Amino acid sequence: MDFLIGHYNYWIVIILMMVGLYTVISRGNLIKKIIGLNMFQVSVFLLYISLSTVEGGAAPIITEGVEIYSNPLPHVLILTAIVVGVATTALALALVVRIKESYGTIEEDEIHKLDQSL
Amino acid sequence: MIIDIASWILLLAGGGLGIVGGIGIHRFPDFYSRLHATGITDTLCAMLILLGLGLQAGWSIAAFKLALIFMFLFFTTPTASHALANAAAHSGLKPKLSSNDSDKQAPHD
Amino acid sequence: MFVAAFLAILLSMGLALARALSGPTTYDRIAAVNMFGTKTVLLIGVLAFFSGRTDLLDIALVYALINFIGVIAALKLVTQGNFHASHDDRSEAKQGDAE
Amino acid sequence: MIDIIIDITLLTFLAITSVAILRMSNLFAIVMLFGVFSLLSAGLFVVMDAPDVAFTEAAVGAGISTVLMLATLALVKRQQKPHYTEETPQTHRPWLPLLVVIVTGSALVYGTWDIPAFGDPDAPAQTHVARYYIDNALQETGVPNIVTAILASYRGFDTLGEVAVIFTAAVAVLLLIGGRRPKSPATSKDKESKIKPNLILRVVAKFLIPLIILFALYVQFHGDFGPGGGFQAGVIFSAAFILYSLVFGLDSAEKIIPANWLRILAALGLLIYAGVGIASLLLGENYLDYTPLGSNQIAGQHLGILLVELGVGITVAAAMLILFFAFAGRGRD
Repeated sequence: MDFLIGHYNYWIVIILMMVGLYTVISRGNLIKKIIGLNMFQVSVFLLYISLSTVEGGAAPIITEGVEIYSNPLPHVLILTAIVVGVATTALALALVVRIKESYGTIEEDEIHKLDQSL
Repeated sequence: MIIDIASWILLLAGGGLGIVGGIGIHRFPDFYSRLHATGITDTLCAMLILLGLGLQAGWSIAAFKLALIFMFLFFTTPTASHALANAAAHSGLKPKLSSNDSDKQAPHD
Repeated sequence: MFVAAFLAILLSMGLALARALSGPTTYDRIAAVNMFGTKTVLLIGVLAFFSGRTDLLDIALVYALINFIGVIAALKLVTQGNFHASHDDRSEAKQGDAE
Repeated sequence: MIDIIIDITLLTFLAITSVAILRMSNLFAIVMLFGVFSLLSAGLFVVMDAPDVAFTEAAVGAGISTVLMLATLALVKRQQKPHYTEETPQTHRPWLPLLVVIVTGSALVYGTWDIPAFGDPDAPAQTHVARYYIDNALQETGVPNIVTAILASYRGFDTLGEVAVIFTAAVAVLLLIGGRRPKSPATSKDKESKIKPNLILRVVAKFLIPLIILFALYVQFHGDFGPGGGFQAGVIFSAAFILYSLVFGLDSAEKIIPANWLRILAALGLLIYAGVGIASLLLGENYLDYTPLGSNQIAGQHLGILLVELGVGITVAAAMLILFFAFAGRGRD
């Protein structure tokens, strides 16, 4: 039981990661692919934060009378990664908008067909 | 002590209302009745829980922040419900009036 | 006593999530997501007092605000079909939506 | 015990949501569910004692990225039938991807057997550099929020890079879809006044926006002592203007903050950050070592962190607004 509880986080992270990966490689819609990438990204965030947690620990803000803090380093890495993630997602979405404008579709297979017919 | 009990009662009442709203949004037959279930219970549930927490906080910065959250929720939840209902009504979504009306009127999905 | 509040909030979150997953109309989903957001705010609020770290209330505050913006944005897309609000587009989008 | 229950429940919700997103074909519903997904993950960050991360995820995931995705949907569905109502049926064969995913997933699950249990205080991740930060951050920088201390001081170089990435992404989005400015502001203004905007929404928005901006400033300058900092404040600040633009129309929002100001501001924030580094170079220390900026180490670090966070906040706020305006203004002509 302890093993189960102690590793539940990681297993869910792996499930999310795999669902994200599956969305990216199996779905043809470009927006859905981007959402899949984002799910993958969030699962990595969760993995980092899970690793940073310490049992009985507090948030890493120094306060009187608190001895155990969770690990602040992954927090820093993930905090910046989230904001960078949204910026890069926006870039991907902008590319989708441009693809839509030039091809008239955001389905991967239709884009391939259009490419081949040129 | 009395404050503690009062705050527990408020928390419990808020939680109970939350469940009621949850059941409402899950079980009611059409969008407007569902909105009715959530829109109303949500606001009161949030208010009761925040009040309960406020009693725990006493006069402190935490109580001030709770008051702010309270105020935001107090304004935003009904506004969002109103805007939603407004948008749904304008888009032609009809309330389900009798039981043999199906969900086919939904303009989306 | 916090435990009871937690469980109640989690339960109603689950019910709202079920509606967001199944919701036949778009508006159902938006309403469910809005309710889910409110419940998240409450969950974090209760958590802040449960763990005695009232700093966490800041996060609940952000949620209360951002959730509203998300709902308004979703509504705007559904009713107007674009984000720059000009009248012609609105009527056109409505016709499109009615199909 | 109860936090474990919350943790497990939220994680389960998260897994359910992700599978639902995978199976669903209505793009609009997917984006709404992705909003729920971010809310849930942010809730989890709170449960796992990472308030700063939760803060950022709350503001970014539930706010900005949902809004950007909705804006993209609005652009993508134009011309044809509304694209967010239907997705073309799947033509790929799902078996090969499924096999790949199952094999990879099993390998990863096998790997978890060696990971120390969740919350183990003796895990390798807790015993090395993290100890140093927790023990020394307050003495060396005078900032109680260790996350801010690491973000702005110990790992200042890394953060500079991240801010540069955000700036670059904003520039790239502008290059891709930033063009096509409105041609006739007069007519569009007439049109806008014709729309009957929701009165209640307008009043509530007018009341909320100053509070959001005030709160953003609080988050910006309170970041040394509590959860918060430049990244979060920047996002919240931009959220205020996004709300304004959603309720009152894009044109009126662009009147308040003209697009070229935003570009200047985005560059300015990055320049402030880099400038602090150069100032410390000129004062005879390493790049981004703030000690010589003040009379003693604590004062110098404090000033440096404050300036750097300010730079981050300005760039992030401007970049997010640039992104939003680029998406919202696309196709307006």
